[in-house]
Amino acid sequence: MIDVLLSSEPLDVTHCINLVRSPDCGGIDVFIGTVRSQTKGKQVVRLEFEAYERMAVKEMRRIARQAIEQWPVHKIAAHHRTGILQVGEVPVVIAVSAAHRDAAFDACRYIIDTLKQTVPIWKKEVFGDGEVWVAAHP
Amino acid sequence: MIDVLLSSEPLDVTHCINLVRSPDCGGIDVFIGTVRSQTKGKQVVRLEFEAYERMAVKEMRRIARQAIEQWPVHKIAAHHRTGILQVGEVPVVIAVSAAHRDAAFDACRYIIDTLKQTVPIWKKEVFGDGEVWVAAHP
Amino acid sequence: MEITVLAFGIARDIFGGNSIQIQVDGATTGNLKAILEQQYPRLKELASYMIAVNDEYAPDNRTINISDEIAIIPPVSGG
Amino acid sequence: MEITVLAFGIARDIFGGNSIQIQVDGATTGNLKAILEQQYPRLKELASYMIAVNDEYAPDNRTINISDEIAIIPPVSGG
Repeated sequence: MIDVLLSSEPLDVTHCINLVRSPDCGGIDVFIGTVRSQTKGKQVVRLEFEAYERMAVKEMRRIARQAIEQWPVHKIAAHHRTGILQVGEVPVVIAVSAAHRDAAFDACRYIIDTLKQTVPIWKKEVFGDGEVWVAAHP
Repeated sequence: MIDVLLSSEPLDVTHCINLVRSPDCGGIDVFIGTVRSQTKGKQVVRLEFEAYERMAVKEMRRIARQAIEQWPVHKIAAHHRTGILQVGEVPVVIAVSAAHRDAAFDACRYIIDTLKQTVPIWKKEVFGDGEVWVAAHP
Repeated sequence: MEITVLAFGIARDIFGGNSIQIQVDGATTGNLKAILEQQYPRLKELASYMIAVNDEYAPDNRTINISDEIAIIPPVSGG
Repeated sequence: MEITVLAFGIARDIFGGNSIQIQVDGATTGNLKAILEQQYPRLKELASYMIAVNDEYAPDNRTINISDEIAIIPPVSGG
């Protein structure tokens, strides 16, 4: 089971966990991204996320399918925010359930690592004195 | 910050996550153990957890301190159940927050792996036709 | 033929809008990149960028058809 | 001197209770193990077991004092 969501509304971590719970599973690994108050020593006012929505959802599904092929995991929820996020808010939740915990850890980490490399979502960091598209320039 | 709990009441996953949230953190990794309906093909009726309580709490704290020494993580919550658990219930929750996700993943996995090796908690699997203390015999 | 190129993130800032119309003929994605870089030299300052065709990353030798949905994908930074 | 040994998990089943009283004199944890195994031979069937002294795992050469809290720790299986 794969559940992918791209949403402009706050993500519901408990809902993500419940989506992957199963009597066949001994463990769930959950990664929750949170907006940090600072980056490289500069105070962050807010983040703005924008996505190429249809492609982003497709790419998130592809990554989740790859994880299911590579590890014996049961269910995956991958939810990502768009729009404006304040410090402490949650841009991403990845929840993975498996019979055994190693597979859940490996798959969850693979999904967030790969999502950050390939899913067409862009993050703008807004500071008091300017803003920057993260990773845009060398 | 380390928050350790051994409890005969149901664990609260959301509470564990909220305990480790921080504006200094970019990510939280959470491991949630869940009771599987079967083990080695046998149907599980319930699990019974018992602990050497004072030593278990001490050992859980020791493991969390080791994790904080080894990885740049901010806050750790390690909660474990005692008593009778039905299929689907949660014996353990480990939540770890960090500025960067790699540390959160590594520390969370270290804590659950080490907890399973050293914390004096014992699990009895109860089947329809008998029961067994897990790992007791070779 | 005239195609639409969708733009996101910093590419939207560079194009000055979330899409541009551009004239290409029998072009590959590689040709398109060259044309875009000529018209929008700031693209060359990016760490990297890709072209997506119909919601998938495309190699440089992909031929562009009139019915394709084309997007420019600057370095992603989700999560 | 007579000490109390706390028992958990399968050790409780083997001892028939959650503690036993046992007579040891100037003993180490290693001596205690030998005495316990003589009186409760099923301990030798376990995958392993440890002795904890005052809430900490103790090596076999740890001397046992009358004020120590002693526990037998069969293979753990939490999580």
